[in-house]
Amino acid sequence: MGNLKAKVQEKKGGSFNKLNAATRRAIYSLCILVGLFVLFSILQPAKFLAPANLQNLLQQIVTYTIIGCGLTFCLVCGGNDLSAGASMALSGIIMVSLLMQGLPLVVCIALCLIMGIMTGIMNGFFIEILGVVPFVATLATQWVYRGMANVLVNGAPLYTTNIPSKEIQKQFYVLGGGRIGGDGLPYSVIITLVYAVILGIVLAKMRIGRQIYACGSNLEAAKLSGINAVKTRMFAYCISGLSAAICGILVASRLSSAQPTAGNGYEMEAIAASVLGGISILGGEGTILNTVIGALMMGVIRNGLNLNGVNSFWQQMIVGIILLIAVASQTAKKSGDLGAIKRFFGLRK
Amino acid sequence: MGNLKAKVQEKKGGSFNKLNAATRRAIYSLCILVGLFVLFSILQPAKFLAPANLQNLLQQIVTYTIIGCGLTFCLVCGGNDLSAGASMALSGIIMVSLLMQGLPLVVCIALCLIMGIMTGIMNGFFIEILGVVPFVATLATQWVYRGMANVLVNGAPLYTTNIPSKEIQKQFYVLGGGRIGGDGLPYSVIITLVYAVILGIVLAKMRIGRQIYACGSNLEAAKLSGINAVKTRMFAYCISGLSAAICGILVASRLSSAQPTAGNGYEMEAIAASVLGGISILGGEGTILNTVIGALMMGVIRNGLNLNGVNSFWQQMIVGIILLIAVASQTAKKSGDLGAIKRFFGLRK
Amino acid sequence: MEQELFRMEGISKSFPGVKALDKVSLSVNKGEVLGLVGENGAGKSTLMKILSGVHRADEGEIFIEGNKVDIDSVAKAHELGVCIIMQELNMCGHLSVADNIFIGRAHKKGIFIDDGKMHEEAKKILDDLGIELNTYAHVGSLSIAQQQMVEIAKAISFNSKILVLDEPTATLTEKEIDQLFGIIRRLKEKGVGMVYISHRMAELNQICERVTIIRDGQYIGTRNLNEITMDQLVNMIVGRSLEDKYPKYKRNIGEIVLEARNVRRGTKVNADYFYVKKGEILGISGLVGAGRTELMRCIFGADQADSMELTLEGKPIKVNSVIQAIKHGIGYATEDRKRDGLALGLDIKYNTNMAHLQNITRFGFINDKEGLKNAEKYVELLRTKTPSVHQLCGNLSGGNQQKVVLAKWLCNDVKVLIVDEPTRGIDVGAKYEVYELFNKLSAQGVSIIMISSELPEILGMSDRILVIHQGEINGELDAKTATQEDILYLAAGYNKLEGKPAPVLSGGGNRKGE
Amino acid sequence: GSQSSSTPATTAAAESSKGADTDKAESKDSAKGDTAKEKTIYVIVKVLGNQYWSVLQAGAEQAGKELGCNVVVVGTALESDIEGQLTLLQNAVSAQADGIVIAPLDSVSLDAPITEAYNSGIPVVLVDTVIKSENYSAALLTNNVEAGKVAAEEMLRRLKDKGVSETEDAQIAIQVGSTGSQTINDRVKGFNEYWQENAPEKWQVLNNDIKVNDGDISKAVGFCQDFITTYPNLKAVFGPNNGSTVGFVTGLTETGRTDISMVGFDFSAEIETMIRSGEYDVSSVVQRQYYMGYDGVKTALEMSDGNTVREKTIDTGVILVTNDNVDDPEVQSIINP
Ligand SMILES: Nc1ncnc2c1ncn2[C@@H]1O[C@H](COP(=O)(O)OP(=O)(O)OP(=O)(O)O)[C@@H](O)[C@H]1O
Ligand SMILES: Nc1ncnc2c1ncn2[C@@H]1O[C@H](COP(=O)(O)OP(=O)(O)OP(=O)(O)O)[C@@H](O)[C@H]1O
Ligand SMILES: [Mg+2]
Ligand SMILES: [Mg+2]
Repeated sequence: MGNLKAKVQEKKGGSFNKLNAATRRAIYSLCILVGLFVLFSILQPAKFLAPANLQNLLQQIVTYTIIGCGLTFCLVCGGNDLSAGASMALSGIIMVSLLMQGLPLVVCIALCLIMGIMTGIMNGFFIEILGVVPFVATLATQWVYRGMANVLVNGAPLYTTNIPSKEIQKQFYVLGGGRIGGDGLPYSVIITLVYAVILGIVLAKMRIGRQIYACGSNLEAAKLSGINAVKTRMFAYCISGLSAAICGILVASRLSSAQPTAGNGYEMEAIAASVLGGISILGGEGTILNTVIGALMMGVIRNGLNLNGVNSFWQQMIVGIILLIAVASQTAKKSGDLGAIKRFFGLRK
Repeated sequence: MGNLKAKVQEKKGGSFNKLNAATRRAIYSLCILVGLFVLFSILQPAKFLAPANLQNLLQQIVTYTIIGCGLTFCLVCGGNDLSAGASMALSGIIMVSLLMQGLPLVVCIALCLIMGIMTGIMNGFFIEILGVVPFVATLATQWVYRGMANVLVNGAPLYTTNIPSKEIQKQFYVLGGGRIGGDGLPYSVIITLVYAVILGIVLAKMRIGRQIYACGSNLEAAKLSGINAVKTRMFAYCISGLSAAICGILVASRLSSAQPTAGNGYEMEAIAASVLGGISILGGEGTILNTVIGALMMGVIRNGLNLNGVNSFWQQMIVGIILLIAVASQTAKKSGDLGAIKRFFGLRK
Repeated sequence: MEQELFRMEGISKSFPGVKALDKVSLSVNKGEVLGLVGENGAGKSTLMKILSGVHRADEGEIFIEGNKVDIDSVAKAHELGVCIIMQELNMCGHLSVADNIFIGRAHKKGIFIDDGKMHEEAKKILDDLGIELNTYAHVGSLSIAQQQMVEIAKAISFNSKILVLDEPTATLTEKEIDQLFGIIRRLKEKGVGMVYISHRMAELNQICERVTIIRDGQYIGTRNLNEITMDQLVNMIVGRSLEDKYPKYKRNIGEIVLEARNVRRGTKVNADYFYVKKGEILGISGLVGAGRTELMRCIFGADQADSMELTLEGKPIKVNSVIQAIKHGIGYATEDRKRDGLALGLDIKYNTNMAHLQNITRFGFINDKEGLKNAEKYVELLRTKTPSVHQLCGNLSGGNQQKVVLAKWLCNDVKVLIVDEPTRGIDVGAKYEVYELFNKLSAQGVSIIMISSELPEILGMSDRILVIHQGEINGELDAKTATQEDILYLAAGYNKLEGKPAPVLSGGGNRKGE
Repeated sequence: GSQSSSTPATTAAAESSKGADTDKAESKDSAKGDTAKEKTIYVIVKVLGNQYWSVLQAGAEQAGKELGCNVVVVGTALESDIEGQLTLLQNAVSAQADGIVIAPLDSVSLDAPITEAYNSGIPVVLVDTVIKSENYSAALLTNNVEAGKVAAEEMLRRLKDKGVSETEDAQIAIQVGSTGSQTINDRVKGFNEYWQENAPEKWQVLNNDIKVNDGDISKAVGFCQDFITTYPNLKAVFGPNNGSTVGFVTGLTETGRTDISMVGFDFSAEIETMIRSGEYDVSSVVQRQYYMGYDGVKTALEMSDGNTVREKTIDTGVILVTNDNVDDPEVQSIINP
């Protein structure tokens, strides 16, 4: 009897419950995403579904996606990186200054990416070696990197028009501003996609990725299982720094200028996107797919609201409310029922 | 032999090590604070030690201290409140709009403080009842509150010059802008001091304070001991909301206007100040004294650098670096040695 | 005169995917200690959590002194005089001992907390229980055993009429267990009704008259202990009979594998010399807080020793980190699975493979199939009770979690396996399996160093026993001839008081020559 | 636009003799160094790290170099941080600066503190924005409401030149850098005032859908894209600050929409490229912020020596830069000082 019941129960839970929490949330977010997509398609069919608009939409989420993917590594390993936005600005400035020195494009990109990784190492050093809490350490380095970006250029933007070779200037522009066939999909979207796929594979299929999950789930246990936690988490911060650098390059390229104030608050947007997609900020859960879905959601919401003529103030509120609702309902899904809410509203004792 | 050794070792550790970590860090921060104070006194004796400057310094840290004290409650109970800055802006706007309706000052203040507490309840609702992680929930409510502040006034500041009664206009200005005897200590400093003392006593000496520590130290244990964790943590968020409201009133009063963009990023500054003073962002540790010391440090650094003609870019960097060094050395102090650093730099295998 | 204190009737409880309890009943009389036994995952803790307001039952009723009650929160349970000592420690590490004892109900003077009074009261309670602790000490700085004693003091301080003890002795050593039993007997006289959960049959015999047995969430029966034999009881628990509690194999002990000299770390560890041979089980005994865990953490590289010389199979080795230790074939199953043993948010498959990701990696990529095979193999081998290897470890019962911890090291081809309290919280059936496993491993030539606070286990399983006292090795005993008294004598350091030298076996005596 | 001729002229004079003057100034300075300490002028801009203010900063620093005084440039990180600017001002007073040049973030909120500083005897020169009261030593500023009107006038002219009929539906989109900024609000206000009076009824400014980009240019480009998608009759865009203008510039350039007119503010490399290309129908309202910085420091320095100013308030005016006049010497002297 008891056994039978147990079996029935198991059936009822179904295969959805067997998935891990992040996957479940990813599916859930995907549903919301599709819902939003359909909603906006109905509200503004001609405008929203226009290929040009969809391309714009993708281009608009490039920054959040790239920074978000990097941040996902930090979040999954139980850390955080509030310095990503500042690190992005610093990278952009270094990129353009290097180009202005007349160095070849590839060399500049390589140096700039290394610089991004260095900012990650710096974060990792304070967090892993000196034991500062990630939130605090990266808040401090945020200020340091932002300060450095400003000091380097004395607060003024650098323009790519000052690059000596017009050839390089044009090549550089193509990275972030070019489109396939001139007006097709932007290259930056493709770069983002490729980058996300690579990071996704690293996180899901490679040993270092597995180690990142272990560190995020139980650091002590990971250490005692012979995982080099310092190296692992350092790697995560480096990925975040690298992502910020890539983002910095793309943005500088597209805008033909490097602004020391660029990327302000992007880390928060990226974290919000990741969380929307189902990444747990407490570590140990979630994949790059979650982040990409979250970034898409963010993009669809913003774009859709813009197309419907909703002004910035209302947008800010609406995005906040959607974030709250989405995350709250994900949590409720996890805990299996909405008992807490019902109890709160006195619907249930 | 072994026993003897143990005793000697214990003596060496001395009573300093017996103090709890936060107190130890408070003492340590106090030393840094005194050091900085002496440093700036030597560099700019006439300017830095001028009574007017010291009064200014205190006035400058009013916002961080008040918001920081509220945030301390959240941090100690293991939470966080990123919405404090936005909630401050919202409170300021509500305060001035109420005054513009011609309501008496005391009524407006009371309503505004209630509003502040409401923002705390809202945060608490999402965190405690719906189970959203504090970082995410308060990031989202930050956007919501900021959006509300903007929507209410359509993005434009409200000026107190529009308050119908000139009498109330003057009275209101005194709150944040007035000084004892016209040019003595600002009233806002005294309000801050009184508020900090009250919160300090609540946290250290009242049962709710002890429960906040318990929740921050081990939530599960606290719950299993029959503590109403939801109520306790809700209380902490309310205190944070209340602090933001007080801060909003004082700032609106001092600036004679309520700006929807006010307080942007103040929560980060306040967190940085708390951490500088030795509050653990992981919960369970620290007192209001830590926060006050931290806020003073922040104030002395900023003021001192300004007096020495350091430009803003460098200031940003320097504050970041000091935060990093202070927190890193606190951590190292705690772990008892600098072994990790030495090992990192190859000084020790 | 037997007067019923409380009764639970037809209690059922399901968790997603698991039916933890199915119509279980039990009753306790005034002044009685009822034993509650069953295999790992039988549902003992769940049942008691329902009684104490942590979980709510799906169906069933609870009566206290004949009145039906609805226990919907821990606070309500306290109100009704029900108190529980949880299986897992639940302490606020940042707070003082007194604060923890009176957590949420500190003494007040007006609206403020009366700290003086609170510490005074706490001191009184601790003194009453014969526990020596500074009430101002931060609980985080205490050893697990000391924390457990604080937990007990806290439960006692409620003066409740119903007290549940969920494996309270798992982290205690003999001396503290005796102390605890003294306390229990005193409470019994006061008419307090208690439920006592333990996997140690000997303890049940000492303090319980009746035991209730549950298996797989089902009620099996309640028996008077003096009416059934131990074999019958074990039979009821596991549903099968076990021949011998400690399956002794004829061990084939070979050459010395691991030798350690001058292992020192601060004041906690101060070991001059010890070794372990191929295929041998070396028991490490001592009072709680003697420094056994710390010593082994040094050997494993988890803590940095001030000085340490290790020799593996005759060659000197350096172990500065866990990674190096693992590379040399040393494994270490920790004592606190919740804190540092398992990634509770990840599944069994992941945890099983966590310590040997390297071996299932090709070109940096993980071979998931191999990992799956591994996990399934050990789930079967250790009879871990779980719906699948994809179950999150956080959802397993304590004992099943411990099995996963062991599996993690077993699949990692170790030469020396250090196990710290390997059977803590494991039921008799599983224990037997673990012991058999140890025997099998030693037959394969693996050396096992086993830290245990359970004296019968140490005596039953080991070949040699080292006794640690205040961080020093205070003697070595031959398990075949040693008695519990011998071990306790050394563990308490009486030989030092009496000026006698520590016993040294001939096998270890030739260390100068090596 | 309205321009005053006095200040630019004097500065231009200083400019032309710069090369010769520098050595002299330095020798004078070293001679002075024996008797009096080098003077310190605090320059408090609105936000640091942005194109507009960095030009003002450059002007101020150049003045410091040429006139031999120590110039400390400070500013807030966010345009919203009025309290932060107040702190900077207080600290400059505490530092016993010989003169303060400040661009107030808000004319009401900074009134009291600036009055306080002014009353303490330190010369306070306002740049860019005035305060409510008269308690300052001198002011070099742009009348932003007027500047907004100039922009509106220019836009109307361009739309008419392009042949947009008065009965045709036309939409004009606006995005701004921040909401609390008085400068921006004034420009939008001026723009709307002029528009209301002079524009055909069918030509509608999208005042209900003003987007705020927080000075983030990537965001600004996104807004531009979405404006283009949303409003089929979008005929023109107006960017009342540099970041928004650059956002429009990039968005229009990327989509190649030469049919949409743009009037922006300030002059940076992107705008210059677009204007020079000649394909796009664009112009930009440019202020003389370099001279505000330069002359601000100069005025403050003179006043600290006890000199007085001829005129207390000087509207430095704005100039409209288009494809036609971009190479005029007068324009060049402003955009490439
Ligand atoms: N919170 C939970 N979520 C899901 N399943 C749970 C939960 N708590 C317990 N279970 C399951 O319920 C069953 C009973 O667990 P319980 O902890 O009561 O066992 P136990 O008898 O105390 O075992 P042990 O002796 O190992 O402590 C187990 O199968 C366990 O996996
Ligand atoms: N991280 C630590 N900080 C301070 N003291 C510690 C720490 N870890 C252990 N101790 C103390 O060191 C002593 C030895 O602890 P250890 O855990 O090694 O003992 P043990 O014999 O293994 O006991 P147990 O039976 O609890 O495992 C104890 O008194 C304990 O309180
Ligand atoms: Mg149990
Ligand atoms: Mg131990």
